[in-house]
Amino acid sequence: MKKMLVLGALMLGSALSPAFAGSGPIKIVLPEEADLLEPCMATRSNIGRIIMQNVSETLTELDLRGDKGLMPRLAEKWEQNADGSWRFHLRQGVKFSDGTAFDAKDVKHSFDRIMSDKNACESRRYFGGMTVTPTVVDDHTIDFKADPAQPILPLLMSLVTIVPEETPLEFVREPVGTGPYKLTNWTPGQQIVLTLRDDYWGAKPDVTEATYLFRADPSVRAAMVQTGEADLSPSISQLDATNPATDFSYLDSETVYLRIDHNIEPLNDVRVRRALNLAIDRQAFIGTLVPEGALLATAIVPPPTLGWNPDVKVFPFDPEGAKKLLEEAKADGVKVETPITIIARSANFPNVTEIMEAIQAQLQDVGFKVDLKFVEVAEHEQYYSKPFKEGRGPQIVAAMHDNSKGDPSFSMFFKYASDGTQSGFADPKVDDLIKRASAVVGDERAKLWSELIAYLHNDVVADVLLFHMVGFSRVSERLDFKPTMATNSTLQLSEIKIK
Amino acid sequence: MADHLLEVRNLSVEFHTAMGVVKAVRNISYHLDRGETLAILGESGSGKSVSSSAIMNLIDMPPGRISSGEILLDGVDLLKMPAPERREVNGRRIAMIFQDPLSHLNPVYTVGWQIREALTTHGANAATARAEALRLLTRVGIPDPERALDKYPHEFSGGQRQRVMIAMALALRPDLLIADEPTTALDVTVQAEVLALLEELQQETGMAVLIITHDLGVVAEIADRVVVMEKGELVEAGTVREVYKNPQHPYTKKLIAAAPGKGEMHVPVARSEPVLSVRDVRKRYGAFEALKGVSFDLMPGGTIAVVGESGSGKSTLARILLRLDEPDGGSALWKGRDLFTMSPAELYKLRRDLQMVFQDPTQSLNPRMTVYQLISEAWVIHPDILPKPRWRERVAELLVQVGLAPDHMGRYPHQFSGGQRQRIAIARALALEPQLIICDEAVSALDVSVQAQVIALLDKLRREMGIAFIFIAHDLPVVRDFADHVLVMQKGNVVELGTVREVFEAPRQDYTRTLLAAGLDPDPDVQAVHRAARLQRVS
Amino acid sequence: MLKFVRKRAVASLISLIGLIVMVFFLSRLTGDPAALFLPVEASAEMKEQFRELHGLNDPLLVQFARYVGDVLTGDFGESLRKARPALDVVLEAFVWTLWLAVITMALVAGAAIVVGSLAAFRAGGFFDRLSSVISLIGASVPDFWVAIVAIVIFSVNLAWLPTSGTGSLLHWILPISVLFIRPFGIIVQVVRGSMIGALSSAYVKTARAKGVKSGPIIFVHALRNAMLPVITVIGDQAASLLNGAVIVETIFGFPGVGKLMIDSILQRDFNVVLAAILVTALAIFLMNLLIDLAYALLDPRIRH
Amino acid sequence: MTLQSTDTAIAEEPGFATRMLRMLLADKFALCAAIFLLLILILAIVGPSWLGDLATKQNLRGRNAAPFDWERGWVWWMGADALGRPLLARIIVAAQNTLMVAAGAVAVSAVVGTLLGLVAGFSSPRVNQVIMRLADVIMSFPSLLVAVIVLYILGSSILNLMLVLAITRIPVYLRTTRAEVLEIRERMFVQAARVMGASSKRILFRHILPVVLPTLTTLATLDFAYVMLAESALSFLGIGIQPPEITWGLMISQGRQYLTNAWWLSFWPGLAIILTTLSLNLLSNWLRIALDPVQRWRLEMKGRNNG
Repeated sequence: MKKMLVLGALMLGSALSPAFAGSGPIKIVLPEEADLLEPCMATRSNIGRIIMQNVSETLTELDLRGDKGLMPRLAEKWEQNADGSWRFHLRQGVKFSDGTAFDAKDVKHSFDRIMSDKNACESRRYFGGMTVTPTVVDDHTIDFKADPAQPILPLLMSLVTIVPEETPLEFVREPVGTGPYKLTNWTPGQQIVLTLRDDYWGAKPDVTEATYLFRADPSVRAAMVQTGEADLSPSISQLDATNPATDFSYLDSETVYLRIDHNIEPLNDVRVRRALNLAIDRQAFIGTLVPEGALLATAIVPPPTLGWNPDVKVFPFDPEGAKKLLEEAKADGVKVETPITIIARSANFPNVTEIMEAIQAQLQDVGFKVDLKFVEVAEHEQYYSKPFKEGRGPQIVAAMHDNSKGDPSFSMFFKYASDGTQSGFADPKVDDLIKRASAVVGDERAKLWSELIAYLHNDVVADVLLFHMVGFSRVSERLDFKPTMATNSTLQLSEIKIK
Repeated sequence: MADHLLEVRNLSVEFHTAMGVVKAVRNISYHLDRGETLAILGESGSGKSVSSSAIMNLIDMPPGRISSGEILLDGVDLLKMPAPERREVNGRRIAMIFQDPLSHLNPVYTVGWQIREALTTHGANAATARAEALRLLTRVGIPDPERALDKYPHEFSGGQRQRVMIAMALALRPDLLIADEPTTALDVTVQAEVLALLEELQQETGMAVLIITHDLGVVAEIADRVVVMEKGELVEAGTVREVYKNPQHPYTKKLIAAAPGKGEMHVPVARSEPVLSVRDVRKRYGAFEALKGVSFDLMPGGTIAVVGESGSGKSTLARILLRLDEPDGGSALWKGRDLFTMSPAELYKLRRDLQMVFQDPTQSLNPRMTVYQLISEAWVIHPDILPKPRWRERVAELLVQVGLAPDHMGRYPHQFSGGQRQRIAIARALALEPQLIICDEAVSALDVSVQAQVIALLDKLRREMGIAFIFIAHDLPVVRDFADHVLVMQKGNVVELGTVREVFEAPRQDYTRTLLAAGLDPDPDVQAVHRAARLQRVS
Repeated sequence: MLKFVRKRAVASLISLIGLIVMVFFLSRLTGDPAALFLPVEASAEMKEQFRELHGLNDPLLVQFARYVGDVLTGDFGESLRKARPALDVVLEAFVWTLWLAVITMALVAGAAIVVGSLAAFRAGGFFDRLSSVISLIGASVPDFWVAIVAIVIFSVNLAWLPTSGTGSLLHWILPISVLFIRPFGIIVQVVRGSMIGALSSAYVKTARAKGVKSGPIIFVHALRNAMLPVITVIGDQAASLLNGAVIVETIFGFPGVGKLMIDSILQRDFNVVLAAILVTALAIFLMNLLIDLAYALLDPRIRH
Repeated sequence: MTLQSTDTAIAEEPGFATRMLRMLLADKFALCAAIFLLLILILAIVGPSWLGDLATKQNLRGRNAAPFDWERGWVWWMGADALGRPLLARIIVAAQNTLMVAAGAVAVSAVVGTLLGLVAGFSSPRVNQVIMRLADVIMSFPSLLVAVIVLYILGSSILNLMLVLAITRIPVYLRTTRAEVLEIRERMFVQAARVMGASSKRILFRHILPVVLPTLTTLATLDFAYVMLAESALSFLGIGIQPPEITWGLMISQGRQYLTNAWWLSFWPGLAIILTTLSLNLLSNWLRIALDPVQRWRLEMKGRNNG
């Protein structure tokens, strides 16, 4: 009854008063509460989804909706100086939500703050292995000099949120930014409200106010949009995504793979690693345990990423071939009988237990001895990242990696370089390719990344790449919004239109 | 027809149990007039309380069922009355007081509240109820009645509680008061006072009293007429004097014969080396002095009775002699060794010599053990007494010795009657072949006829086995037939100590005399003399 | 009375200290918060610096001494995750839990006493059997299952109630109903047992002999006497609610202390865990004190 | 002097087992419960080796197959789970772990708690204080939190899970036992045993424990349900039993997300828990009477009448 009334009111509202159509408040329900709203932590998805580009803006912005590549945001344009440093020309007339004006000193402070040891800003991680020095040229111009030179520095700047220079180095709880919204209410545990600013420099979005709610249970989130308690839930369960009018799947930037520890027999043998790949019937998962729309992965980064290689083909499902490879290896004295442990993280992604159980079964079918072990996040991290435990047995770590940044450099070093924290092997050619690719731009960069992807997949057989996952969102019919790969980490309110 | 205030006609009540239908009361009839006191005399299981429960509508149905009969109150059959009307009769026209007033008063409400409730339930308003409650408490002789109204039942003594119950019952001046064993748990002196109060009030209000009792003395003291019940049947009726002097039914005869205090008194055993010599035993519980220096000697094979009212310290004495409680001073030489300074190992050996029989066999026998287990436990604890293969044989012997059958050893305590249970408890004590048995009110909870049997058994054991006894009791007549010495205690002091003849025939102390006078004699003529004497002393 | 309270306070203080020691060291054995706060790609230096920043590199005993010192001055430390005082975080959440527990227990106690008493009054009757079976089933159904089914039925299909969250009184109905089930089943059984004893007691017989009606006999005479064991169980159940109804809070998005505690230990936010334990333990201590007072209030025999 | 009419004594006392069996036959509800529990117990023992393969054999094409399809084999009658594994077979196989965790936790907590309670109730005030404070600490430690912390430290295995659940339940038995001991040790038959010279140990185990036992049995059966549900709640939070091990609790928790479109996934294991607890309750009610010599006749009479 009540539902009908609400529906009726909605229809009346849209039919009779077109003046209201097009703007208004919305409610968004998210799975995990933001425990902080600290701008320099905005690269963490539960925080970024709320404040990134809504409250705190960056100098540049990567377009994941279209194919415009890197776009200007607070920087109007940028160029590389002769000495390899980058010069950013800043937008003028921009005001922070506290009323102060935005200038180059704010950019420098924002960067210094991220690099400070007085806090634990997580965006600092993108600047590991380099020294970056910002120099204020004038109020609206700033230079960034990186050593070694960084061809993708403008891309990195899409991860640096700008705060006023008065911001203390310690974490703040009231983010101040230049974005179209400001934080107007934060009741921990219940809701966060962002309200549209009148003095925003850019185009005025439809959404006048966004209330964020948090529910851990996916079916509750889906139910909330259905009952009108919320307008948008960026992530619901595949099982609940049954209404084509409101439920959309989208390729999120998550890639599921099995990281192999090459250091321990029998996983040090390439035939064994190839057998692992051939034994798994990836296609059988799609539409069953993994939602329709997910892609079979051939690289750790999803297709829109620079250098993604269309020529690399997914390993076929070939149990016979796998068995043969195992026999060969066994004939050469490789101890293929050694039990291999697959370590997976509970609740890492939907159906993780079922998927892992299925993979275990498939590997066992071709003759592997496989144990499956589920651990919680902190313990998983100990298996996933270096230093690895001494005296361990052969291990495979099931993990999910997220790269929506458009460039493989955010993944390749960590996952494959000899020094990479999650790398299971050391290969000089891989190291060399990563180093070379990181130092160049443009087509050259793309070519080198492609080469690396093919080499890892076909020759090293570095790991078992599984799926680029899709997420499901439920969007109220009064909204016009299609989630994208970016939705995982950024949810720009300005992209949401109200019908 | 309607001459009688109450007339019970052909009443039969049965209870449905899993063992089948039990006929609690079979076809009984009696009547009662205004101003009259009728006693229903019977032992446990005789059904003496069932008819009164039927009158008060207190029988749970099911499992109970009134299968026939009528209960006429002023000619109107209560059993045919509609429920609300029937409830109005309770409290207003018929009131009831019970044995054990502590559990029959609601522990969580003040006595004032409970008396007022009796009034307000039947329509009185709050203010008059309060005034009336105060008047009633004053009338039944509660000291400081104003403050007593706001006290809780546990703050009164046993006798006062029964007075409160009486006040509550008489609140609406009922035509009939049913008193179910109203004085059973009370000390003799208090019992006399409560019965006197009942009589006074009866004279004041002209009500009829139906008193249910197992005690011939109470009947002799208060009743005009008596009906005797046995196993659900009314076996004899008549005036008190008729029934006592000229009982017709064998059961009545047996009952009257069993009344204690008429046998030969014992001649004390010759003085010799005492087996137990108690000197100046003291015990305090906080500020309360339970024992203020008790001394006595016990000869081998002798029996000393410790007599006193509640709070006199007699049970404390027993517990201390058995080291269930530690004394604060004094000594108790057992064959020359002080019990109080014994080490645990010595104490363990002592346990064989010193045994105890408790008041309530229902509680002192572990309900989850068979008779065999209960008795043979003695030998589990003291394995050197008897080798295991002989246990069964010996248990059988002991059972025969205490008057039970050997094939009872597989049963559990609840399958026996109260007297049989006490025999089991005695057999258990005998299993250790003790030289002294302390009986703490060992026969008080038993029916008169059973009491006599158990005492006879104890007497036999003493004669045959030379066991010495310390026999604790609140009841003087019981002691008279069994003990050779009597020790009278009051508030932790020894008031009088002498041979049984000395104490009963020439008491030296006032307190002893009071005790003796307060005791009720089953002979209505003797009791009338006692009563006259008592009244004289009071005035 | 005061002496009694003081004695209880000392005993509770000892327990509380034991609790802190246990939680402090045990929780620290569960792993390094740096690994969880920072992304997997974070460098070793970053993690090192994070630990340094939060004093996690000191020996455990030093950390413990510092913590105890701070707590004695009323400082419960900062939440690692939320960058605000742990005590504030906990108190905020605790208020919700407190209300949830108080309202639920009040309803449960009221309903269970009435149902249990009536079941006892006609023990073995139809109502008695029905209430037994229902309470037993109630006590053996997983609460998350009930919660989700309730949302599907009452919020989605019938649209009578909001699915989750806070805001209006309507929001409380589902969480309370789900929390209601299990303690209700348990307390009904206790009330029933206790009332059967009380109704067969001698003073009830007296009341019947006085002509008191069934209503007052059950609810005035017997009930007050039967309440002592019932109150003990109510206390136990309330304590477990005060410790947080993790599942219900999680599903209904209720910002209570149970979910906070579990989330905090998942994130190794030790200060919040400790503060939460302290606050709830203190609350449970106070509640036990209230229960003892209730004993004394109900039963004059206990008053001294 | 005459003995009661019960003298027509049972010439020969039947053995303990026969007597229990007779009493069981006298109570229809308890009989059904016992049969059901026996069945579960047998399934728990033979289940994994008998149906283990069938229960883990995946069939992604037969995911969430609906129940009551009589055409298929009996293991499919309850439908299939998200990996197309027959639910009935999985429930049977899961019985082992479920019962192991629940029975183990209940047994450990009951034994430890009862022993501590006996000691606390019967020894010096100081020992009593120490034990009671310990119980307080455990009581005020939220049980799910204890579980999470301990499982994080020790890792999530069946044994650890059992231990954790046991720890959190110890105070329940401890406090109950202690309270009862304090009351029972004042009873006359305990005094009587002391007068006979019985040692404290004998009094505790021979006289006090048997009286406390019925209460503890009832408590333990109720706890059985509690432990199964707690285990399920831990699975819900993702820290309970980890696949490929299965328990009923885990099955409910895994089936939860399919509630709206495949109710049977969580319904059947839930039903298994409910039926098991109901049976345990019925059986414990019966056992309480059967073990109490004072009450036993109710059953024996009924049995005789029936027979």
